[in-house]
Amino acid sequence: MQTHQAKRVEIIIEAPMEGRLTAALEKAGVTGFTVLPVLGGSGRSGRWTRDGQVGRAGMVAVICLVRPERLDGLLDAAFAVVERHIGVVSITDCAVLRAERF
Amino acid sequence: MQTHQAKRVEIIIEAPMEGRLTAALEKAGVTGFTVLPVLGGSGRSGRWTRDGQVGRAGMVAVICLVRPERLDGLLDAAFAVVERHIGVVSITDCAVLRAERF
Amino acid sequence: MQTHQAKRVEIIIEAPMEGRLTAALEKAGVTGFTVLPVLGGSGRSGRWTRDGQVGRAGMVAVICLVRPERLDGLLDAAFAVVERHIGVVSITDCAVLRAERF
Amino acid sequence: MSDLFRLAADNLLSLAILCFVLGLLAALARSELTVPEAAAKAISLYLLFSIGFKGGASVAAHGADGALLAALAAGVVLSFVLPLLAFALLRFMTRLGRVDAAAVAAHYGSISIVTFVTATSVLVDRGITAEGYMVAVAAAMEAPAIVSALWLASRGGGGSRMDGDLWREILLNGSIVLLVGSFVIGMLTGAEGLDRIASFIVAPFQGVLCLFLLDMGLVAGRGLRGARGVLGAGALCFGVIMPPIGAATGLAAGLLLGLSPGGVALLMVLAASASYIAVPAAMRVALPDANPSVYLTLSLGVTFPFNLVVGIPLYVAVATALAAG
Amino acid sequence: MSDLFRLAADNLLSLAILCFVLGLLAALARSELTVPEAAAKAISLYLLFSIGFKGGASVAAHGADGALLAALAAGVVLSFVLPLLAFALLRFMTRLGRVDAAAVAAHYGSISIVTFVTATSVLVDRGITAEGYMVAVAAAMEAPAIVSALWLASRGGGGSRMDGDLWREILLNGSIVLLVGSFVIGMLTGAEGLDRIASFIVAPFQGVLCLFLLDMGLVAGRGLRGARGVLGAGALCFGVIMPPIGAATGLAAGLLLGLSPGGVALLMVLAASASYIAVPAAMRVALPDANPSVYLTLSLGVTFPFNLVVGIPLYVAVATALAAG
Amino acid sequence: MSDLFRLAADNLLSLAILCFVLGLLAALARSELTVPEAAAKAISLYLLFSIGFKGGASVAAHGADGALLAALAAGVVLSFVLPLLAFALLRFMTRLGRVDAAAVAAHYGSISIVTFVTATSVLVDRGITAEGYMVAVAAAMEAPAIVSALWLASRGGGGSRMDGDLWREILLNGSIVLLVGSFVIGMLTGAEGLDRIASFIVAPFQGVLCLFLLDMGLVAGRGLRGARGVLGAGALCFGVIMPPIGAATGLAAGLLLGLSPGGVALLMVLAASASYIAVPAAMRVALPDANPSVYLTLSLGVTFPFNLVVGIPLYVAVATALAAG
Ligand SMILES: Nc1ncnc2c1ncn2[C@@H]1O[C@H](COP(=O)(O)O)[C@@H](O)[C@H]1O
Ligand SMILES: Nc1ncnc2c1ncn2[C@@H]1O[C@H](COP(=O)(O)O)[C@@H](O)[C@H]1O
Ligand SMILES: Nc1ncnc2c1ncn2[C@@H]1O[C@H](COP(=O)(O)O)[C@@H](O)[C@H]1O
Ligand code: NA
Ligand code: NA
Ligand code: NA
Repeated sequence: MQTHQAKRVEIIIEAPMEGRLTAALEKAGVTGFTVLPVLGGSGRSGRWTRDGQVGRAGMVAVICLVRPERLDGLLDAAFAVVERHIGVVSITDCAVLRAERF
Repeated sequence: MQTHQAKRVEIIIEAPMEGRLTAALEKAGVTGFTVLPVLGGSGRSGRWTRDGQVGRAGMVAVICLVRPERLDGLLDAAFAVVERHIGVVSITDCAVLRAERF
Repeated sequence: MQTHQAKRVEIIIEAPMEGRLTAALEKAGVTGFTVLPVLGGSGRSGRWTRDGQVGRAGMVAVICLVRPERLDGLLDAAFAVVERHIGVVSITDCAVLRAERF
Repeated sequence: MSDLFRLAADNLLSLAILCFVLGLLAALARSELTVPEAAAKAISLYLLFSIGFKGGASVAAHGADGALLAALAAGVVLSFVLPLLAFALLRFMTRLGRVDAAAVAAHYGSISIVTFVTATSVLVDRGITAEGYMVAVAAAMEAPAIVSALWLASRGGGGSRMDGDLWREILLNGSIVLLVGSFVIGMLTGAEGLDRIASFIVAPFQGVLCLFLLDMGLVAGRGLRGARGVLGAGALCFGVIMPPIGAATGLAAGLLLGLSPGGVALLMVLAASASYIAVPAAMRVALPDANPSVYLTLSLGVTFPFNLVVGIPLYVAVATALAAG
Repeated sequence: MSDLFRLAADNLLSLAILCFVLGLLAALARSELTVPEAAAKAISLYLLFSIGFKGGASVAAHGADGALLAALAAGVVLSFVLPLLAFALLRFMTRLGRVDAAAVAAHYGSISIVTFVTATSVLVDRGITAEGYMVAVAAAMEAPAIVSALWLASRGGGGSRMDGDLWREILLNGSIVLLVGSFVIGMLTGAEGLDRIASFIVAPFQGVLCLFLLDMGLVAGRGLRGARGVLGAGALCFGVIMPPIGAATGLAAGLLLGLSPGGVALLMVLAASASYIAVPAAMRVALPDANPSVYLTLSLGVTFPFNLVVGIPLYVAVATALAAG
Repeated sequence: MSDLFRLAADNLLSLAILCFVLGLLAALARSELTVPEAAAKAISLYLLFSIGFKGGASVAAHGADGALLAALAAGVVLSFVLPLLAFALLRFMTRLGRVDAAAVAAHYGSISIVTFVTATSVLVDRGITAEGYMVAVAAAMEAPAIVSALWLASRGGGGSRMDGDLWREILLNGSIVLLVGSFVIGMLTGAEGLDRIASFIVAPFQGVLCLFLLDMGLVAGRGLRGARGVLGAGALCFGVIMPPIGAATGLAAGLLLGLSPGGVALLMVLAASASYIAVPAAMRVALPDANPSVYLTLSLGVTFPFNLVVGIPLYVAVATALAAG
């Protein structure tokens, strides 16, 4: 099956920043992303869990598949939002089917 | 620790197709997969979110770890299901512990 | 944008073992991890789904981003916990922003 | 002040509409007010269980015999036929292609259980009784429309995928199973059963319905925001013209069957309403090339509010006028 | 028609059974009807809080003194001893290995809170009173069985992992904490407290229980579908023979304690029922080599329905016959 | 025995406190008892809808005219001013930096809706009436404090990010929209509307509140466990000194406005309470450098329990003494 090189960027970020992050991604020309729920985690700001919370507490994971040439624009956009916020960004090489979608 | 090469395939697909996709995977000899919930996302068919939905709306992420030699069978099976549906497929190189499981 | 090599370890494990796994990770010097919910899956112990369950049934996905030199310690710690339990471990090469966090 | 305002609110329907409108406005204003998915699903399970059970208990009390079967048959026929009507209208009024038109048609042949539940509550509120088995008719009308629509799509080579799995999914979809199941339980346990759980399924019912309509407003509003420009003027027109047409067929069938005024009103509501849960899922599987924005926006964003605000009072008024008890 | 049907439904139990059966059939027919996990958990929290509180309030009203302690002690002893009995039976009747048999035995020594809740509702329904502190006995019986079972497993070198964390998890598991906590709150606030929240924890209780049993049926049905062939004939037999044996020990203990007929019935139910929430989680941690399909299928797919349909009416009948108030 | 215990429980507040304490203890003992996120959110939606609706219906019944506007204005002023007071105190009593102090100050200028809801229930329980529009005042007090706090932070170059999106998020946050929306619906539909859904929003209200307080205890306890050592003695002191100071300003305002004793008590509660839902989310966006452990622990782990146990009875006592009806 024909596959194409791409990058998988995974951004774990505070839920209240989700809207700003995805807006920035769209502005940077990212055509698609997927948001996964996060149950809990641990990092420099300590341990947390989603159970029983009411507000827009917690974090979400935003996954973007992009063509390699779009990566830098995406990272700049994401970084500008994430910079001062709790969260992590990781980038993996991947292959995708149907490259015309990215 | 002894690790083994494998492929991690991530398929993001409409929830109503989940059963058909996993059935096709099983038919293609895929011995295991994991289904993650998806909160929302954006793509060619626009933005969506799971909040407040009632039906089997939305999407799920299906993750399969397979031996490299099984990849093509898996992709063929997945593609046959995904082809006409909303969704994306990405493949990453990975290493796994306990290769006998895959 | 400046990125740094790292490893992304994804451990899918039974929910009742989550606390033990994360405790072991912390002991092994892992400074951060993220826990994602899992809806269902299939493996050697058969098919399962989270729907309608009440207890701490089901599985979770624990994701750790670590510096490459920490990987072995992490895998040893994780393996000791996962060994006799239902679950899978995969490792991917990745790049991260803000390496000082890992 | 209060007197003037209260004019708007002389009945349950106003309350229901206000809750829907609150949700709609909140979503259109991009408030982050949301109902968790699990809560919305739980509420819909509650509504289905409750309405099914009460229908069954009412049949146990008043009997049903042949009338039940006749009404079921009428419902099935309506559900088969309405998509043909809708499809013809759509091809005439809009620029939708065959597949999209067939998908939309499936929604209008099938039914919206929330519209039905709201209408039931409005009847209770006004003291109008209806046949308890109308809930079984509702269940019977969910699926046949899908068959008609897939036939319409396939005539143009639309390549619908109708396999055994899909049949099972459609016929055993959650709402049909729960409606029919609780209807049967209600029939088996009758008034005694109802008594035992009335403080759960009767007393809080209208309040729960209001919260659910709030969520429907939120979902509809978010859908409308995302789908701006998806519907042309023709499609919008269809969304408000098809319900009264459907209601007219329901009226005819109801009068033929000799239903009570309440029963006629409910059959009109069923025929007039458009599915937004079961059929969309079936369409994603069977007609993946149809654009979901079109049918969801029409069903949830146009026809549902139309039926809530204009339709239900209209259908009830017509039914009570014509079907003299 | 309705008369004939209604014979089946002269009591709450029929209603409860019907709801369970609906879920079971839906799952076996592979309907996609599901209750969201969060909703199922919320309902179980509600049931635990309600049953605990009502038990405590009843103790506040009628007093408890030494009888409470004696009943607690009896419950703990039963929970310790029943796994030994179950283990012996399992090794005799089935081909299960030591570890699997120990894991199953743990479930039968512990209790199923839903079976208990259903039995309580049945007693209320029939106007039979029971000691309020039976809910505390239920909490006390959750954990000891696990200790016995781990001892059984370790005798064969099964290498169970019993660390401090596991102790804490077992003793402070959600249902024990909530049951005991709300029991204490009920005891402290008494009838006045109960009055204040009765329209929440008393009035809708039976209806909520019915919905929960529907979910239990769905989960049990999906489990049975996935576990076809996991249980041999011997294990199936065990699943229906062990409950009456357990009930007999509960009967003996109840008569010795001089409990009321209702209390005896509840102690029988506790001894007869098998855990399907707390113990499975503990077994996954402590006996990872035991096959979860075996114990879950037995507990939820065989013994739970057996107790619901046959057990509860049997135990109540025996208890009221022998424990003349 | 029961007599002695029941002394503790002569009112609803004791019941509410006991539920909170149960959750707190369970979390501190690291029990795995948890309320699913979706259930907690659904309960909070219920409480907001219910309290808003009842407030609106009460205004429809008793009228409001100018008094409503005056109270709204007073609330807005309090919400703007209280953060300045809190900020000064924090800089004096603690070693918190400007940004952290400003973030904490925002929480104390804003309000905690659960504290308000509990106080309302306590008033109902004691038969003390209050102005229905106090719920609108509660909504009006949510946001202004954020503005003051961002101004305080920016004076030191804290670089807060106050953009249009943030404005919308703050002003249209879920709880404001639902409170105001259901208040308006309650006003429009009046007593008739309330009647229709009273068995949903009135009868079970106190029980649902108890379950929610259990969850609050769990969340607070987990927060305290994770935040050990985050708060110095000064901050802890602030957490119990600020509420009475806030209450005093609320008292003054309430007396000036000529509110009923119940209304004065509620305004005191609003001024004394600290936000733990809306403001934390806003702070994460606007003041990302502020440490969330500090403000969440203070608000939810210190001030909320203080108000529940000491504050509410104190404020009600003072209000009924001074605001002779
Ligand atoms: N090394 C890591 N691997 C995976 N997730 C992480 C890691 N570090 C932080 N996170 C996630 O990011 C959140 C915030 O991290 P921090 O800003 O370090 O507190 C944590 O709660 C985790 O969910
Ligand atoms: N580039 C992408 N990266 C990650 N997820 C994507 C991407 N494109 C699409 N998706 C996901 O797939 C769904 C359907 O995509 P589409 O068919 O393009 O509308 C979206 O709602 C996203 O959840
Ligand atoms: N090859 C695989 N790829 C992805 N997930 C897997 C795989 N094998 C097992 N899993 C996950 O791990 C769980 C337990 O696997 P097992 O121990 O093989 O039953 C399954 O239910 C899946 O969620
Ligand atoms: Na219709
Ligand atoms: Na037992
Ligand atoms: Na305040």
